[in-house]
Amino acid sequence: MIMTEALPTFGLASAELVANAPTMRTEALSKSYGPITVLSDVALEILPGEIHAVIGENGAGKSTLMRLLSGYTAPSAGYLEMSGQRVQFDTSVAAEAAGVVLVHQEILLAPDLTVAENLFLGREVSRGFMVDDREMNHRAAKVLASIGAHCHPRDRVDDLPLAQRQLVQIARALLEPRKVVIFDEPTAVLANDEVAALLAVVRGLRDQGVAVLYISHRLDEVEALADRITVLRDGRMIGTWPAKGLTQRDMAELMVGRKLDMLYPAKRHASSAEPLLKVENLVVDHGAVEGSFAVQPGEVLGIGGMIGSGRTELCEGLIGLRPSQGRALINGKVMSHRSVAAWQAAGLVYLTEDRKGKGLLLDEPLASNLTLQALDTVHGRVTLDRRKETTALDKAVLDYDIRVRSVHLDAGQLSGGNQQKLLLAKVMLTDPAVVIIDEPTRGIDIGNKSQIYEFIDKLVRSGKACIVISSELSELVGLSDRVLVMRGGRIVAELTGDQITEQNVVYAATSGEAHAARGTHP
Amino acid sequence: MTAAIAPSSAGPRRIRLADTGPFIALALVVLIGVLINSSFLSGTNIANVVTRSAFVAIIAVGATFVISSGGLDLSVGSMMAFVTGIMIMTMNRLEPSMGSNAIFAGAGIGLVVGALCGLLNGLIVTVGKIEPFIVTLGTMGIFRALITWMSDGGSIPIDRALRDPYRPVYFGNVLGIPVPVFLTLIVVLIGAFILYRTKYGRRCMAAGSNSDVARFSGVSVAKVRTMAFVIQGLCVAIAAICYIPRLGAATPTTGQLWELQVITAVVIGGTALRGGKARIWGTVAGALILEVIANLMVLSNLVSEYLVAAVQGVIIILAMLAHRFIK
Amino acid sequence: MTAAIAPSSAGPRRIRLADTGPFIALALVVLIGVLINSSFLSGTNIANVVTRSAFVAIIAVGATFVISSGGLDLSVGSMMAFVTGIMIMTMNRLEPSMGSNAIFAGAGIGLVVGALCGLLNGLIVTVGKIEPFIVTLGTMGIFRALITWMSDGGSIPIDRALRDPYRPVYFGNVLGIPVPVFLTLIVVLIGAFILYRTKYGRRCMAAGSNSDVARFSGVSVAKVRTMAFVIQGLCVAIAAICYIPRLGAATPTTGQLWELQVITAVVIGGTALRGGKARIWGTVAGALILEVIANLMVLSNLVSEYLVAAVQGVIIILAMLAHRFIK
Amino acid sequence: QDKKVIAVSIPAATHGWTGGVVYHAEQAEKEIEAAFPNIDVIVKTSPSAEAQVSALEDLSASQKLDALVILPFTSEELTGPVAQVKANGTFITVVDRGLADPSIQDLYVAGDNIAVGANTAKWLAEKLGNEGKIVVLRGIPTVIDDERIQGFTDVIKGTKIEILDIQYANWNKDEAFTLMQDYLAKYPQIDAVWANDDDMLLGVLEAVKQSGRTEIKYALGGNGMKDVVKMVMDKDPMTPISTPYPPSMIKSAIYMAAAQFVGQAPMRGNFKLDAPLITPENADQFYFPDSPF
Ligand SMILES: Nc1ncnc2c1ncn2[C@@H]1O[C@H](COP(=O)(O)OP(=O)(O)OP(=O)(O)O)[C@@H](O)[C@H]1O
Ligand SMILES: Nc1ncnc2c1ncn2[C@@H]1O[C@H](COP(=O)(O)OP(=O)(O)OP(=O)(O)O)[C@@H](O)[C@H]1O
Ligand SMILES: [Mg+2]
Ligand SMILES: [Mg+2]
Repeated sequence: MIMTEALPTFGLASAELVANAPTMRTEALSKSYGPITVLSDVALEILPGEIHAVIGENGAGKSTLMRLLSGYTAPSAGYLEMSGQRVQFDTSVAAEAAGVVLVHQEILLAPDLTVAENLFLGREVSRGFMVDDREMNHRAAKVLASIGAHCHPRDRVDDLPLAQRQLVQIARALLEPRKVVIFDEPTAVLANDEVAALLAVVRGLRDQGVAVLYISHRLDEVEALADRITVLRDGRMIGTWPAKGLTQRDMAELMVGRKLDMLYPAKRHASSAEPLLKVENLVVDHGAVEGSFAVQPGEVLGIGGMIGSGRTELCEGLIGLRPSQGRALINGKVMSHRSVAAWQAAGLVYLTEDRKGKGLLLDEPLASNLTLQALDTVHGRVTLDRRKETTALDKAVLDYDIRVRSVHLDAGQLSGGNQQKLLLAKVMLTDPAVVIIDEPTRGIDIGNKSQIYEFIDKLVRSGKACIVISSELSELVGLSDRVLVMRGGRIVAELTGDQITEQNVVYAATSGEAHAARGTHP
Repeated sequence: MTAAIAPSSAGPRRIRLADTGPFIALALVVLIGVLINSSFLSGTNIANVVTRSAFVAIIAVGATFVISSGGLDLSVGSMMAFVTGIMIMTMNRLEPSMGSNAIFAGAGIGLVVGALCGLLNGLIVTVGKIEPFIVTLGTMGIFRALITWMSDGGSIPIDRALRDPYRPVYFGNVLGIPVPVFLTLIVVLIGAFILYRTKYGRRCMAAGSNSDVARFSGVSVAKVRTMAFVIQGLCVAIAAICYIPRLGAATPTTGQLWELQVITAVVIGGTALRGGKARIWGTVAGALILEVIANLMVLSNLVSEYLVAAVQGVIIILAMLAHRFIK
Repeated sequence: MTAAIAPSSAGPRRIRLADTGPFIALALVVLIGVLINSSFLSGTNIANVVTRSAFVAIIAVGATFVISSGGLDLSVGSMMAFVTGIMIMTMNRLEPSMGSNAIFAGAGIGLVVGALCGLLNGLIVTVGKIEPFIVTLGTMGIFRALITWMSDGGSIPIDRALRDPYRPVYFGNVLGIPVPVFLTLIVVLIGAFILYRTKYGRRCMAAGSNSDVARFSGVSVAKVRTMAFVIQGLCVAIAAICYIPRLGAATPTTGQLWELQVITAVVIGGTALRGGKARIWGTVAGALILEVIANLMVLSNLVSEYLVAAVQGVIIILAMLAHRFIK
Repeated sequence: QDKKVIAVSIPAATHGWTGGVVYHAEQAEKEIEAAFPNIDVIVKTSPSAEAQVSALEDLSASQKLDALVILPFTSEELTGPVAQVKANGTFITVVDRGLADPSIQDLYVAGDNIAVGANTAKWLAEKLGNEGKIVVLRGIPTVIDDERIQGFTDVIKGTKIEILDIQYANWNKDEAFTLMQDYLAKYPQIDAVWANDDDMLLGVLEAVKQSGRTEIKYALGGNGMKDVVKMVMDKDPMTPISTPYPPSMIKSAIYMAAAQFVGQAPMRGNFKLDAPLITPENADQFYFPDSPF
């Protein structure tokens, strides 16, 4: 049962009555992993009926804090209070019983189970001995619909694209009435309209008196949504402010602790050179997705569209990771055999959107992750050269600003954003001429975002090319010299120059018929 | 969930093509059988083969639980021998006082002992946190040694007086179906019910699919896995109950290498060894496939007796390949 | 990566406590050995035990590759018998013309055949996309049948004339070290080098750890896995080379159940069965543990001969438990 | 006074007959140690040839062996290792299967597997009037099995009896039952069955009984298992004979080896155990109800 139905109207009234008593409070909360202190002395107050945003740079400790609040990890010092009572959550289940639920930054679902089975795992509805699948599927379908997810309760999670999985996670949190709902970067892999639907859901929760904690690196979202904002920096709490007085720029500066300029790099002039990469009549997954396109040297080509429009599939098909047919040329040469390795040798690499499932080996150290795709670069005469590997890691840590307290950690122990940077570093180590980046700044903080934009800019200005798939419209618009918009597995529009606006992208992505008037598709 | 289970009323159930694999493979080997020897399809032969496959099928139902919950049990063959030994000894001891009722008492004891053996495996795996492979390899040695010791290396025959009353449990019929086949059906139906229709089944799958997720959802992975081993033990005991009347004795060779057959049946049936997926009807098909292939080896005249195992291996691999390409 | 491999110059290497497990377990069983029988520590006994463990250790090095890359090979024992058979037949055939050089020719053929057997396993697994468990269970039957057929169910003894020149390969010494131990060391060092120092090793780990990540990183998972099976085949052939002079014949029972010992050694050594982790020195410790336990069973007189397997099982489980609790 | 050590190395109890061997060896150990305090008998079982070689190494590394009684897994493979034990001055008694180099064995108590097969075949041929159709079940591919089958088929070749089929059932009752069911399904007419071991015979009989087929005149085994000897005593029409291959031969061998340490003259040479037919007339000589086999 989701909130809207579960709580009668007096929920609102009572929320207002106790508006000043925090739903949850932390006292001197700290967390260390061995000698590494990740969080210290956090005193956070969350009020009922508020959306409380927590922002901070990558690795600031946001996710760690949320895990402490929701029973996934135990604090090293300090404690929690709920409604004035000191509480201790030994497990996430205990926290959920007390009404606190966390939507993880990373996907945490059982891949072999269906959507509904995942939603109800551990709290199955049963009739007598039997689980009541009909009821569960029914309720699952309702929650899914309420957050705008298009997957079916009977779909196996493993078969779903990343964004749908994220929505399933969110649905799981909203299945029952809650006192505190924590969203850890729920929108990082969602496209615009899904984001809009989610924001509506979040506001709905607030209006019912639920305390919402919301983490996002998309400051526009934070600005639009938050009632109060808490800033974390290097594991310390800088303070809590009412959202009203804060602009996005203020937020960014509080996070980073210095002045920031948040501009996108200037657009580049389209060159008339031969295309670096040319894709003709690519047909992926037996026709589910098709497309033809080309990228010039010195160009950032954006690909926009809604979730499930087939952007990821198109690129995975191109690179040989999905069954596909069609012709592709790089530097004028036809690729006869399309495999990741062959493409890499020819100068094209693809960076996946699914860093946890397809990008990084979470149980392996940073160095072996970094060099996995470009082992040649750290190869000595006979063996892998550990020294070169260390040097490469040091350089990547500097270049990509990977915040890591020890280079001996496993990749899975990095914060989400830092994992993303590591993944970027890993792919760039292959020194590609063309790079396809699927969601380049997924979970990356505002300070580093501009760094990554500059990085892409520098790359293409040196005569290379970059294809950016992004669900963040401002990023797509700000970064790209040309934008392709996909809908239903087809490229439905090509936008250039002044045509590249958020409205046009959204328009093409949702009602492609009219695109011809606006974009000129080759 | 397989398509073979009673379809739910809630919306269309999707039948995955992949799940039909084991049945296609079964059809293929049966077809080969028909081509090779006309007596393959004779009533007696089919009845023999199906009845024989009951043991492996029943044990494999338990193995489906263990494997799908993320475990593995190599000890089933030895456990079977051990449980058989205990049951026969109990029956023989009770026969003077209880007459044929000793059979029921013995069967009851067998179920308890089977469950305890499974519990032992389960606890060492979950509480001791040791790879199931190692644990059950260890207990495989232990059970095998115990039956050897109990029988002094010889055999533990069942009392003559019990043979006749007990005989129908293997050789008899219920509604025209051989008793072991009937029992298998019941076990499979209960197994399918538990796996696909109860909370426990769900949690089994979750524990095997991603144990972290299961834990965070409040599923006690250790309990679920231990329980799967107990179910395995019960299945072994049930197989033992209908095994005894067949040859009337437990020996140190009883159930030897059955663990491999059982695991093969489960895997051929479509259950993944890494856990998280259970195809209980596929498991039954797998057990039948193995038994049919063995039967074919004897019925055909093409193969030197030395090469039987080779041809058997080739057929299993070919059947798997075939169903992959048909897909 | 284990700490035992030459430390890299780049920064401090962390020794994970967990990785010392197998060595602690080994120390424990050795300690038990000393307590049970004073002659356990005698030079000859230790030399015997260590030399004998060479076969399993060498094969287990190959298994470490297969398992860590996400595969499993149940066929090693039969493959060993088959390769041994082929080698002896080759040597016997060539002896009249080549004299003792036939040994080298035979060994060469053995390596080629071993690699081909591994290639066969690997290709069926990767190209046919069938669970390695099923494939290698199939080829296990195939190899076993082939050796039975080659030997007509009897045995294939090596030519008398070759016995003496070949003898030192098992019974001789190099620099005071028994030849099989020396060979094992070389195989392990090469194995460790490949696993920890080469591109292939990295890719192996990646393929076993998360095959999607590996694929997305341009690793050909199929090639890597196939190669691991080929390495396994080569290791089997090397083990066969130093096995022949010890027993002088191949029979249908040669190498029977070695697959279980090999996998046990690998798992005890700390390599996870689900792949992605390889502890090659741990594997060696695992092989030694198994051999020491078997040796203890012979040296001690405490246990009824029927119960040897039980005690062996108990000790393995206890050793695993002990190192878990010491941690 | 130093104890004399007699080591006994035998296969592990993996099926009925080897189980009997272990039983008799342990009996001999108990009796001899009780009777002669200056003798220490050590019985060690091994599950494979490889393990048996290891056991020999272990036994001789940890103590001086005055005598070794060995029932080798295979002749070829154990010859070298036993020769090495002998090199330390150990008295070698070999049981059942001779070594490839007979000069190593001081005392050889030989079973005659060829005779087991041949005698059964002769009897059967005579009873069937030199014609008919039979099926055969083999054991585990080892020397014993090979020799029995060889002895049997050599005799049958001289008759008009047709061997319809011959397959392995691994000396396993279950597998024999299954195999016999399949033989019955495959061949409409079978005059006799030979399972080269009594364990398998029991499975065969059960399958025949289930099938209700009446044309099968004889189902024979071999090895002298007590249950089968009992059937012979009771004049079972289908199994009127068996062939002894008594696992107790290991006990005799241990006694013979012990003899030389208790003052008697050392025994050397070959003692071949015959494989006479067990018939209802002489069956009580072969019936040991207390033996597990
Ligand atoms: N198990 C662990 N062992 C050691 N360090 C850890 C572990 N888990 C997290 N950390 C460290 O804790 C720090 C905070 O991580 P956290 O995930 O809370 O950051 P975050 O604020 O959520 O960042 P992001 O915005 O990138 O998600 C990071 O430096 C991370 O490396
Ligand atoms: N493994 C899969 N099995 C079945 N359908 C899939 C699978 N992966 C993707 N799809 C379907 O293919 C279509 C395209 O998905 P894709 O992930 O390529 O979209 P996208 O535009 O990249 O969206 P996003 O940016 O959210 O990933 C969707 O309809 C999706 O449901
Ligand atoms: Mg985070
Ligand atoms: Mg995508």
